[in-house]
Amino acid sequence: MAVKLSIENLSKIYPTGEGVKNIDFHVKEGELVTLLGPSGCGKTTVLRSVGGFIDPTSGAIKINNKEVHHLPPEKRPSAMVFQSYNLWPHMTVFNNLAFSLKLRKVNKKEIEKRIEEVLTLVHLKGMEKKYPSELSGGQQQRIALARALLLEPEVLLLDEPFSALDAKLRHELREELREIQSKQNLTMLFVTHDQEEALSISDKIVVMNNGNIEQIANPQDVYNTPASLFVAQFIGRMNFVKGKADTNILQIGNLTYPFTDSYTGEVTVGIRPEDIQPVQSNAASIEAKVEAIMMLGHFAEITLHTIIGSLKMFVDRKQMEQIRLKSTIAIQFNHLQVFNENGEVLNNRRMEIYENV
Amino acid sequence: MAVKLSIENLSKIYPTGEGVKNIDFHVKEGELVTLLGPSGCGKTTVLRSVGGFIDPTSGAIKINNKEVHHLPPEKRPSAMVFQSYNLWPHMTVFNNLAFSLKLRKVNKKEIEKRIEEVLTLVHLKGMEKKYPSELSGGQQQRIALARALLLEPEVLLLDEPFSALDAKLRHELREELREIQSKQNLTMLFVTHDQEEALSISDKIVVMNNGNIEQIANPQDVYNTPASLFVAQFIGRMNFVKGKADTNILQIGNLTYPFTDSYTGEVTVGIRPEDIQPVQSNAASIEAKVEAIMMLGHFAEITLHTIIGSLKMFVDRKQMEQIRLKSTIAIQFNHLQVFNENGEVLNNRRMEIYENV
Amino acid sequence: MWYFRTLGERKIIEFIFLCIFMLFFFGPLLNLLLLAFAGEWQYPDVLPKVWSLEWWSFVLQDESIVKSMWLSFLIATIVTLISLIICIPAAYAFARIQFPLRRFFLFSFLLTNAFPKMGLYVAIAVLFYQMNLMNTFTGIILIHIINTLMFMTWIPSAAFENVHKSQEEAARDAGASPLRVFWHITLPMAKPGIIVASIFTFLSSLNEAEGTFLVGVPNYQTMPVIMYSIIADYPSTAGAVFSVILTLPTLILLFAARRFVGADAFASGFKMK
Amino acid sequence: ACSSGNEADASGKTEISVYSSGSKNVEQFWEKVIPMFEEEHEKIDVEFVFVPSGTGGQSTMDRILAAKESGNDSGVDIYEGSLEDIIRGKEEGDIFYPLTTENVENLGNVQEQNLAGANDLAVPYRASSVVLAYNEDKVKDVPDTADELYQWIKDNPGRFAYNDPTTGGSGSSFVITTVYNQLEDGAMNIQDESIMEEWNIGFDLLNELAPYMYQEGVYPKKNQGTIDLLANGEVDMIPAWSDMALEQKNAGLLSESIKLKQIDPAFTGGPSYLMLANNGDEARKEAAEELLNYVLTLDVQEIVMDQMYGYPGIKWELLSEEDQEKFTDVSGGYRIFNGGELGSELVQQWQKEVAAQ
Amino acid sequence: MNKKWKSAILGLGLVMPSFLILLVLVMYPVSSSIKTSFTGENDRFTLDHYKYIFTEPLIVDNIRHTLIVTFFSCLFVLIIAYSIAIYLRFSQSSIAKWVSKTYLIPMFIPGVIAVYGFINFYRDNGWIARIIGEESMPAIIYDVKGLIMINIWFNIPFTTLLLVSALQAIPNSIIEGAKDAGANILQLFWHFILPLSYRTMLVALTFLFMGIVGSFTAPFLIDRNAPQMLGVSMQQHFSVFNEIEQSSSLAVFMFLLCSLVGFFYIYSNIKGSKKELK
Ligand SMILES: Nc1ncnc2c1ncn2[C@@H]1O[C@H](COP(=O)(O)OP(=O)(O)OP(=O)(O)O)[C@@H](O)[C@H]1O
Ligand SMILES: Nc1ncnc2c1ncn2[C@@H]1O[C@H](COP(=O)(O)OP(=O)(O)OP(=O)(O)O)[C@@H](O)[C@H]1O
Ligand SMILES: [Mg+2]
Ligand SMILES: [Mg+2]
Repeated sequence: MAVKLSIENLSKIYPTGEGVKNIDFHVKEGELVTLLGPSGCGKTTVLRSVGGFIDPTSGAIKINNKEVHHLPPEKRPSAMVFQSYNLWPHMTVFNNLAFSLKLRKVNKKEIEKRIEEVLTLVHLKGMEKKYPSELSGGQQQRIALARALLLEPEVLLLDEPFSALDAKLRHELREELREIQSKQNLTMLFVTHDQEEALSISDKIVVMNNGNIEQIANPQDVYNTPASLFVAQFIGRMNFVKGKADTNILQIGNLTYPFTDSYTGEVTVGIRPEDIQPVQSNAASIEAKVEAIMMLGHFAEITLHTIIGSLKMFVDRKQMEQIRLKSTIAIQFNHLQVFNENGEVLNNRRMEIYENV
Repeated sequence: MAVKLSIENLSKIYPTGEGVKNIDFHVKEGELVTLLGPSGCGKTTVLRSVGGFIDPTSGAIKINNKEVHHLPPEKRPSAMVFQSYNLWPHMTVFNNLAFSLKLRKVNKKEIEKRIEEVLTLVHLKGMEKKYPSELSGGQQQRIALARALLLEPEVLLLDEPFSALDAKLRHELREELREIQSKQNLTMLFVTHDQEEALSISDKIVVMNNGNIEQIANPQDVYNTPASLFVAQFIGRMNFVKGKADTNILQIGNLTYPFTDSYTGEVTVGIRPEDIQPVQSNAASIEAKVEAIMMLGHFAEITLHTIIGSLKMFVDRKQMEQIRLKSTIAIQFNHLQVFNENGEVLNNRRMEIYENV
Repeated sequence: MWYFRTLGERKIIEFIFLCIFMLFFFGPLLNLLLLAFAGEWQYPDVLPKVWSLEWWSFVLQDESIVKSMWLSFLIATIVTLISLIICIPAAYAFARIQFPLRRFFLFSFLLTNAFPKMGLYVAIAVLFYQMNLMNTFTGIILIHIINTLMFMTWIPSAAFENVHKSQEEAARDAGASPLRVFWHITLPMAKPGIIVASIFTFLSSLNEAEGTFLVGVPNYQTMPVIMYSIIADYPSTAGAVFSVILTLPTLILLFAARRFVGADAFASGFKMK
Repeated sequence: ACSSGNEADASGKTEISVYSSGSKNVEQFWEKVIPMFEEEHEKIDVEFVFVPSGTGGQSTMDRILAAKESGNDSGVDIYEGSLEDIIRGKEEGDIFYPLTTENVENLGNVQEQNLAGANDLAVPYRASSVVLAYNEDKVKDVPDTADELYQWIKDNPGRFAYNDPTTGGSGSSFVITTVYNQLEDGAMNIQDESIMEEWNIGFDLLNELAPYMYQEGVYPKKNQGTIDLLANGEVDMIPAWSDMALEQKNAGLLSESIKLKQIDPAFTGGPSYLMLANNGDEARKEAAEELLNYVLTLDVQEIVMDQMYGYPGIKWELLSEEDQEKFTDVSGGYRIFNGGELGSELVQQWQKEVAAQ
Repeated sequence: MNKKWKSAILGLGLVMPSFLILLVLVMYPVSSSIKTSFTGENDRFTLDHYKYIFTEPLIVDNIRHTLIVTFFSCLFVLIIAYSIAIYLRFSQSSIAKWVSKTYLIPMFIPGVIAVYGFINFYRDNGWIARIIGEESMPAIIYDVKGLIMINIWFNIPFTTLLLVSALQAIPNSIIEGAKDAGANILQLFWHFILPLSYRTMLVALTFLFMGIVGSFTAPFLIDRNAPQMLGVSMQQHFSVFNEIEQSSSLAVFMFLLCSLVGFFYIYSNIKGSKKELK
């Protein structure tokens, strides 16, 4: 697939000194790339630079291999969907959609046809005459998406488009977006601070922190082999315990594990809640007291008290029924991820420790 | 445990004809009861009636067995935490907290001591001098909670207190609330439309729909044995397929299951995504094509296309790695829940069908 | 029981307050209305003894009065249009553009209210003599515009500010140039605020008397100017007829524009950033 | 562009303009006289400009003065003004043409006493005076002299009112006569400021009378203000302009029971003057002189009497018996206050000593 | 940098037309008025006119009178407007709807007419007196009472309008939270409503003050002859006594008073208090 959008060494420094530095990634045709990171990390800054609403301090933005960063927004082959206040409240849905077509002097018949098509696509046929204020939040975002689609953009930019909606609607629209994207083979750059959203819809995730890129990878890799402590913390739930590394041995409390890195010293060990497993007590297991059980639908989160600290464990419904509050159980760890004091990942892959048990 | 709050046959009909009818439940001392239901079902109406901000049309509200529904809010032994705009923006955190104490003429020393205590409880010591606008959303809600706690209410009322916060913060505060509640042995009535939230923090859930109570039960029972199609739909994810019941036989597509109800006719069968399992093809399994894989962290949602319709299946990370997009797999159902055409549950318990496979 | 009793009491108190409110605010106006139709109403009669339309026909037959009504409306329309043209760009600049001394310019409009009107008019009259603007149409328009500058800049400015940036950006994205965005998006969305300001401008021009008196007399006699001399020269009945005639258009305009004259559009104009 | 000079146009007509101010009756007067004049003088077109009474009366004078200063044509040919205007015009710019029997023949018919103040710069074409207006039904012992009047005021507290002398002539006439009644006969013609020292006797009297005035010392604004009080029965006696009172009586605005009377020594009164502004245009000057001459004809003078209820400008003996009869009530004559600037000094002192009492 | 310059020039360019009008028609006359007030005989600089207005008992009285009338008018207007605004904000009754529909009307009545109607209504044997009997009628017209009343009449709508919108911006949960905490009505007003709307109140007060201090028509027709409001006194000095310099210095003095109040307004506006709602 051809590269549609490439962002090369982009920097934008605000007068306050904040901003983004040396951002470098690309989006291929038909790909959905997500910018993920905590609030203030610079996601919007990157996205708006692509859209043309911010002048970057340095670097280049290319769409279809052509530089666009000197063009005003109206001349760029990109379209943007905002978090909110997307629609023009003084125009009906039809006119909201027709605006850009009219500017491009598309004829009336054609406009009507295209609008009907796109409304079908977003499941909102028959809403042409309504005003934005008469639509629900979810419907408004769908129309905003439709409006952006009508621009036939080379790259579709979305800045936390669903974050103002409630959980149920967010899930729904997320799926719909994915569907439309694959139907139309759209190229998208999507901004979110919600890791679940990013994991669920992206082809590729760009994890940002503090104006820098921390990792670029597909969702599974970001989840399974986070490139840094920050990524591990930010994406998915993870228990962190202190450990010690010494000549190929990893020590956590009184447990020892083989370790393929030559690093020596204090380490932080990350354990995902689903990688903790209740087992029959054995040499590789530790004792844990069940402090709390939080039912979360099809699985439950169990809070455990152990000698290496408080841990969260995910169990499914069947297992949950066997765990009693305040009882003591034995657990073992299926995966460990080890980080040094600077938050860098050791081994650059997670330790699979099934085999060693 | 003694009953702290009891709501007896409460009705509130607005001039528009909407409202709540015959609401009847109680909250025991130290219990956290959640009112759960879709938007507009009347949760807030019930809660505000307890707080004294709404005059109910009929019925009684008793706290500690004393009728309170003729008292103005300031005279009721309850305290309320709102969804947002909780804090008084013109007062510092200290003054926000001190206000009610000052009204009760607590002396200065004592005020300072109590505020320090409560701030420690909500992990915000040292924020006394800040103004609400200088706090993050999560911090604001913590202060709001602290303020309510200082009132030493018999019943603490919370109206979707976390819904304006983002997912991560919501999880965090949820746990904190639970912690504080058990520490202080608080009695709480909590309103939410987020089923996950309700499942995770409640001792008891009151599921409401359309101004009526649909089910009152603990979270596990609500999830496992929903009292109606509505509850099943609203809580947790569930696949619904058409089926036919006939003399102790349940027919779904070309699959048949034994059925302990004498009901005959069309039924709706609910299957939770986690109750669908990929298996080796066998007599009780059906074929399914993998349409989409959505990674959601420690588990994945698989969209399947089968002859009985489109189904969602949850699998854990290990299983996910073995499932390929567009491949065809065999699945079986571990649990079924059967509802008649009126949405009433048949058998009044879910069909366990492990055994039959 | 207790509840209903207090409800009743509160209703009664509310009703009494409403009566006082109505009496205070509309008693004098109602009195004028009665006077306008009174034929004979001598002290101490509580209501007119004889009703009559005598003064109405007197007033409506007087050509100069009818002419003054036209003049007033013409002036008000022109003043509104001109101040729209002059002030809207400034309002937009205040709302959207960062430029040096922005605050100074913004607050300088307060000056039109801070200096006593009479004193200002007198000083302006001296200026107008020098510029040969005395007793000219231009002079009147200018003196009316002074009164509207503040409303016309502040209220639309707040309205522009309330247009969300992303709505403008979405239009840029759709391919519209900045000027188009302003015309098709920003301006229509700020319309309610602009309409409120226009109504106020129109009405204040329609009701302006003192300044018009100073620079427009003798050739340009607007309704309120005539009203002054009517009050000076005629008995209350005639004055009342004039009052009714003069108030009517204002009230009609008010009710026609009711929809727009929301408290918010107006009030937000006075909270500056 | 400055105001259009009233050039003779192609048809050979000369256009002149008359600027007048005052009450409605003055306007009506001119609207009647001008067409009559134009009929007789086909070569002359008269533009009539009326300035209603109020704060704007000053403006025409200012305009002529300003035009003179800048060397422009003021556009004003004939200006109807007061004694003060004549003096001001003379002092500040010599803006009026001298008028004698040579250029205005009929000046010979004018009452001598009126000519005194004109300084050969104006035509005193009509006059009016302040008289006592009272309600016949209430006032039985009508005062004949000033002293009786003062006594009556004291005997009938709250039943007399004169208007604020800064706002209208009838009030200032009362003040002036009251002050000057205490001085020797010729004092009204003294323009020397030294006489101000002798005013105090008069002001003492005014102050003595103040508590017996309407509302213990309220002086309504404007001439009409006191007439309204009289009409409404709030007082029984006032000083009023003869023409105003007569006109309103005639229109039925003042009831039949209101009577007028001149006392002895009389209130002040005076002529209204027409001035000829110097615009340096000979043709217009001549045309204007023509009009001034016309105003003093018997025809016009009758209109003055019948419609304006004013005193004629020409000698009484030139009038018909019948006309002389009409004015017997009030023709006790009047005095002319010739103090110039002292007039405004007097009202200023009134403001300080009487109003502020 | 280039962009900054561009926006500066564009901004100034857009503001210029209206600002030029302001400059020529307001600032220039104001400054010439100020100059006049310092000009003595032979165009010499002098402070005499100010000495005059601060020593002449008449004017000093007038100043005191003006300040008193302004103070009480503002006070009453604020109290009444606050009550109405609170009522409109918190009551859902049909009476409240009526009030909210009508309270703006006085703002649209031309001043002369209102005064005229007022005089006819309250005069010694006006309508009220006819209804309640002349004996029980207090003196209202030609009295300070009447002046304050008409000031209230004129200014309530605008003030209420501003306050209503300020109160509407206070979320219900703030009020309810306070009630929950045990605050009674008075405490509610004092600790919540007032602090949360005082900035708007300041705005209203600024315009109230400016309007009342410089008013002319109402005090001219309704107030007693002395002491006078400064607006009337200024007009009198100008057109009756022909003392242009004195009237200019009066105007400048009133301007300074208004500037003082206007300064507080601008200051509080710029300060952008921390306590503002987010
Ligand atoms: N116009 C601006 N002027 C100065 N600093 C800015 C400006 N816009 C953003 N910043 C700063 O730049 C940084 C990045 O901002 P940006 O809006 O890109 O973050 P974000 O990742 O989109 O955050 P969020 O998730 O909250 O939207 C932040 O620290 C922000 O404070
Ligand atoms: N003041 C009111 N007047 C008229 N109808 C009202 C009023 N308040 C609520 N309702 C109606 O009563 C019903 C219940 O409202 P309520 O606010 O209790 O719902 P809710 O369950 O809290 O919803 P949400 O989750 O959206 O907060 C709704 O249909 C609503 O429209
Ligand atoms: Mg952002
Ligand atoms: Mg609710």
